[in-house]
Amino acid sequence: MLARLRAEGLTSDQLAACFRRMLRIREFEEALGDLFTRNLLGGTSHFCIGQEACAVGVVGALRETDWLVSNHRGHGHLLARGLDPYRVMAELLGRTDGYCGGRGGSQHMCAMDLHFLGTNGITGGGIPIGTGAAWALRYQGRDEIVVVFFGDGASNQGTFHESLNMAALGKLPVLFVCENNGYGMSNPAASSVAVPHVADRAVAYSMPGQTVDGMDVVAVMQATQAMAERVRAGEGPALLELMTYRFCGHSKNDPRVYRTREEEATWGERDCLTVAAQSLRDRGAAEAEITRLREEAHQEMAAVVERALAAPTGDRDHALGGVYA
Amino acid sequence: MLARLRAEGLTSDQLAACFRRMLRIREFEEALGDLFTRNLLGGTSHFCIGQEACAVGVVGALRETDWLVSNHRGHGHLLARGLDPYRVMAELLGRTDGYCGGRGGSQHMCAMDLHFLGTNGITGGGIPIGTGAAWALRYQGRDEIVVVFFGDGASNQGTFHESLNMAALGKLPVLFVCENNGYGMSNPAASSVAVPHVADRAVAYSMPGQTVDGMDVVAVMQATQAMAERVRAGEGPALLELMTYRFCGHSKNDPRVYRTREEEATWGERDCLTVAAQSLRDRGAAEAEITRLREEAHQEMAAVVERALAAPTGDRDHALGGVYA
Amino acid sequence: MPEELRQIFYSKAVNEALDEELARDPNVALIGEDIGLYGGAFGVTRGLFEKYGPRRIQETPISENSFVGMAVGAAMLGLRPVVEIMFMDFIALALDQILNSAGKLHYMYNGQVSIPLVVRTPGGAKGGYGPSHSQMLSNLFVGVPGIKVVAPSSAAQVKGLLKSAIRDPNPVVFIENKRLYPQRGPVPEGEYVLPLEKAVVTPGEQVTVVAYSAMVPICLALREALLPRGISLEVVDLVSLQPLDRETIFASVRKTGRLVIVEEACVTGGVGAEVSALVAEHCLDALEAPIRRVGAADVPIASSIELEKFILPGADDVLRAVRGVLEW
Amino acid sequence: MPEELRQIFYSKAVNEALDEELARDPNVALIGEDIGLYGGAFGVTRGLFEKYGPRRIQETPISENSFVGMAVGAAMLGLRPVVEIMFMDFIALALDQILNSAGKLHYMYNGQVSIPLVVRTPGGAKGGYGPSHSQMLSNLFVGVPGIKVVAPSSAAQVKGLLKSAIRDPNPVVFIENKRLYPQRGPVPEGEYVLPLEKAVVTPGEQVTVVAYSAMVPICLALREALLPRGISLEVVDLVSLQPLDRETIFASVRKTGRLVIVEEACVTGGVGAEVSALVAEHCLDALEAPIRRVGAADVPIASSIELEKFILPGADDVLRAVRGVLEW
Ligand SMILES: Cc1ncc(C[n+]2csc(CCOP(=O)(O)OP(=O)(O)O)c2C)c(N)n1
Ligand SMILES: Cc1ncc(C[n+]2csc(CCOP(=O)(O)OP(=O)(O)O)c2C)c(N)n1
Ligand SMILES: [Mg+2]
Ligand SMILES: [Mg+2]
Repeated sequence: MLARLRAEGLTSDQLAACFRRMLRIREFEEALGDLFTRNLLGGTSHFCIGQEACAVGVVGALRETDWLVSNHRGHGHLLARGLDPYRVMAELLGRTDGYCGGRGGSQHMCAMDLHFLGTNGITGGGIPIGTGAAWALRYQGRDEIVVVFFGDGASNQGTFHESLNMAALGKLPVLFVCENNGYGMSNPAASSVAVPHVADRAVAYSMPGQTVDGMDVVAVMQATQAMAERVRAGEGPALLELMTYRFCGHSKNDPRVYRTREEEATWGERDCLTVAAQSLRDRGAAEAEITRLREEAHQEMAAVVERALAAPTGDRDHALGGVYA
Repeated sequence: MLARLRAEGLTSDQLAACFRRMLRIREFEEALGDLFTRNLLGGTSHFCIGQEACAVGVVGALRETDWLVSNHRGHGHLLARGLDPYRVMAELLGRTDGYCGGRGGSQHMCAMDLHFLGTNGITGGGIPIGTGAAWALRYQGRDEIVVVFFGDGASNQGTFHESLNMAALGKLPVLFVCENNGYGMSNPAASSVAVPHVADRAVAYSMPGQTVDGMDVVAVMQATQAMAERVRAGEGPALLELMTYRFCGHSKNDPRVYRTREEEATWGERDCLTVAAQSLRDRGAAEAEITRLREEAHQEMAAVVERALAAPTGDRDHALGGVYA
Repeated sequence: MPEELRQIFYSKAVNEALDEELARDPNVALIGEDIGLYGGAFGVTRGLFEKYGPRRIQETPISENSFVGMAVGAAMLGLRPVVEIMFMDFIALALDQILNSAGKLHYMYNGQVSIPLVVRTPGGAKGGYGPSHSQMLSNLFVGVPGIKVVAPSSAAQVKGLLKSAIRDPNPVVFIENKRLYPQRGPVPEGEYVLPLEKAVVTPGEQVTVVAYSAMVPICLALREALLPRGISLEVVDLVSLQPLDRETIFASVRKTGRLVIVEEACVTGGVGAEVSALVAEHCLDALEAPIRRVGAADVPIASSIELEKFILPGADDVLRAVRGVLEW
Repeated sequence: MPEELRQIFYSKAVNEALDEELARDPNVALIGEDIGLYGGAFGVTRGLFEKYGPRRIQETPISENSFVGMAVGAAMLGLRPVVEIMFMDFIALALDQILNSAGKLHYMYNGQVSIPLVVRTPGGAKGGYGPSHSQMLSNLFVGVPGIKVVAPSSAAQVKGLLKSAIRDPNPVVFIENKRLYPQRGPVPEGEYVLPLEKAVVTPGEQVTVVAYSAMVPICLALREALLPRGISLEVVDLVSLQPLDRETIFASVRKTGRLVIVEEACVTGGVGAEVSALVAEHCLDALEAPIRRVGAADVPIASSIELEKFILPGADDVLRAVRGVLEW
């Protein structure tokens, strides 16, 4: 895991580690896209291509014991937390080696040993769950915090309001992280969120709100760390909004009629991987080193896919058992 | 009905009319309390004793064709809109003469001919309904507006957030009126609303929010009229918060352990009826005139109760029919 | 109906019904998530936004309970809102407004209002969508007074029934099906409506098979497959889950004496339980074998397609149940 | 049990169970609206706030869906939250978290977590509370996999069962009853628990009467009343609505051959439908008469007490059904 960010900024090694983790996520998603195209993956999946800096920056600024709650677009969060890409991939492919034995899949994946409380298929559904986890931590007198990831679209759900209000009243140790990628499915944030920024909603709960460039992993880490410290110190919850963009469609088969290719291209220039690579170069990394990292990530994922495709799926007992504890 | 409030303030006649309407509500509630004590009224009821200026001030500032949506504490809203006290009482007593033939009762009463869209037993449940009515009005190109009444407690429901957001996005002609009586049942607003004022939440929806003295019927009328004009002009929804107090318990049998008798006494000095009576005196009304108004209201209600108690209840067909249109 | 009917997708039939009703009645308005330019998660509303614009096709933020509540309020003022809930699983978020408002207002306001509201939503599994995107939650609405529940099984049905649902003065939960969307079927050109409360019988002799939604084509195919073997199933497509077309069900059971009920919802507490209970009350003497129910196993629907197959009911399960009641 | 048991209110029995479990297990925490100083809308939690303080007795704003969701999240981290939903009608607002989270997490996370959560809520009518405050919505949870549903009918039961529900590692919807709260019954002093999934039989010969919650005392009284007339009812108090104690139900029906099912929920789509369907599948041969169901009429529950009486099931309705199956 990444070392915690120190106030003065990231070391080159730390930045390289972030870059590697972001590459892993990108390669994972692209491998998935490939599996979809080859008709080897059923159901649906929401890729986070473009949003990797959010996942890596936020999770990198936390302690390993802090808890994560994710949403439907959770592969980045899972891998940022250090879940084994093979077991994540196996889960998506419905194999017993998957973190949930293939029962959960992309939108319902959990890794309790890594303090990952689950992705969530119900938009806004994870927000109260994370708030409740924070309630439990405070109840138990623990010094961990919870981070809840959700999107701009989810900030319109009643659960957002109810949960932020209750978290604020209870001064619960939870950091709400909104990845504002400009759209909820096809709905532009400007048409679904009645304020310029989701973070503007924080005042309605007397909590600090901040909007940060989600394409810059360093900015994300720094903002997260500052807020996480505040939250951990018992000063109550906070709302962090990361401005980002998904370069892919909402889910598979999305022709993206609701936005222009120009808009995509403009954001594309600020691809978090490009930004991070440039930062590395600025710190003197050789181009060859950057290329090597990219290739390593690519090869890692090729092996992951191969292994996961060969893994077995569950039997009837696995399908029908285990409903009650 | 009350004439519309002119910018320069209320005439003495208008003020007297407000006072009369507030007296009618107070007498109605006290008559109800009496019926409960005498075991003549089943179920539960939420009195608005202390909050009459909110109902009368808001409704008095509207056009008769504007639409009202109310909550569980709706008798004041019903009577302020000019519903026949006899038929309201009959409804509470479960008689066929009631506005809903006894099917609805206190929390589910509607008078479509008077553009009263219903009280509501689900806290926060009326907020989207009123918002939808406003959607329909805008859709149909009508110049009426909708006023939705709800309490401080209801402002914590997800529907508050979802509806205000959608109303703002659509610039819908709806005025949200929060009667902040300091408590949601036993829960102090300070422990359930994470901002000092419910109106502070308006910024989260880019709409104007204003907090007004809900014990002063003139202040309520003036604020309502200003906001209603804005809403009617198509500038989008607004949130008006009226600071008030219920002098009674939440519902019957509430020993009010959650607040002090001193607090009640302090608020009692600002009873909206006392405030209004004083205004009348300030404008030269004779004490005898004020006493006469009080007595008239009392007598009116005695007659209403007597008549309603004598009215018939529905038969089996009335109970079991009419589920589908 | 003419001999050669055009074949269109179930999803297209829904689209045509919406289109025609939007054209016919200016008070019909669609409301929901991503139903505009995007055309809905399953493409069902494609083209309507371009044709009718944002006033008639109202996009919403992700706020299910409140936009259903809004539709209720709008219906009180004379609109005929057609709400889309993107996946039936999400309807749980809006249950309050459906149960405590939509279904009650006409009655509790003593007839002062009616709520001509349609809540369209695709139930059922599409394959690998997982526990929160695959449920057939028909059971939630059976036993909610004041609500009609309809679950069409074919393109022709879905078009005629949706038009009727929109014209009906009552709230209708209109259950479409993700697996049916890409199935083609013959659909007449031009205007037609179908009665909301009428089950559809494909006649047979030995066993009554009651089914709805995506299970109907499976049962009809099984009927075809068994005919050469001398077993003839009478398939009763419920169409309406509330109210149930009791007379049609009873007539069929009285004729065959054997009943299998098939649904995609969990076996326990489903529509099948209600059908079975009605038969056990009203046609007990006609039964020559125990009533068998076929449905999803009482477990969440796993994401893995391989696991999903063990959970959802299929032709094999129906066949086994049919054998069961025949061999009794 | 000793001869002379103290008689306490059903509501007090709930209170004692909560008190004892709070004292026993530091991870038990109550969460809900007005459960603190106020003691809950029906006084059930009275005194607990004074004893255990705000950490253990967590008051919430009016935010049903989210505080149920919070309880789920807290359960994942080892708390044993006991949520109060003030009236069962409001549980519709929280259905999403119960259906899509609580009931699914243990399974879909492949056993990594369990959700030891209790959602306590009073169902049923108290007299004149009206359409949004009187419903018995037991039907919503039957057929939701992963959830247990319990509906105790007496003070002794409610205490022992609530303690078991709190200790159970699964989410339990615990249906109390507003009409039962002020009823007294004998309750043993001191610690005891009762099995969650066991129906309770009061033996008889001619007719099996299956009931739950507030309908049980009514059926037991009817049993007493009919004994002198030579009619003996076997009353099966379901106790658990999910899972159903099939063996007990079946054994009783096989013994009597006649079944009447009584519930306060709407007849259509209720627990009774499931009971009936199970019997029609597994004990058809034992039935000597059609199965009769008694429940609320399929209408919203009117506010007027006089109208309410026509809608809710009462002893007369049970008697009529019993006569019906006997005279068959
Ligand atoms: C309750 C619910 N409503 C709708 C959906 C369908 N849906 C899935 S993701 C999504 C958009 C979410 O937008 P946002 O929160 O901004 O996250 P993003 O997809 O942009 O990451 C929608 C509408 C859902 N899964 N759950
Ligand atoms: C969904 C729902 N939750 C809880 C209740 C119970 N309840 C009725 S009124 C009330 C308090 C409402 O507070 P507020 O909105 O401030 O209105 P007030 O009673 O103060 O006028 C509560 C908790 C309810 N009726 N509906
Ligand atoms: Mg987004
Ligand atoms: Mg209040």
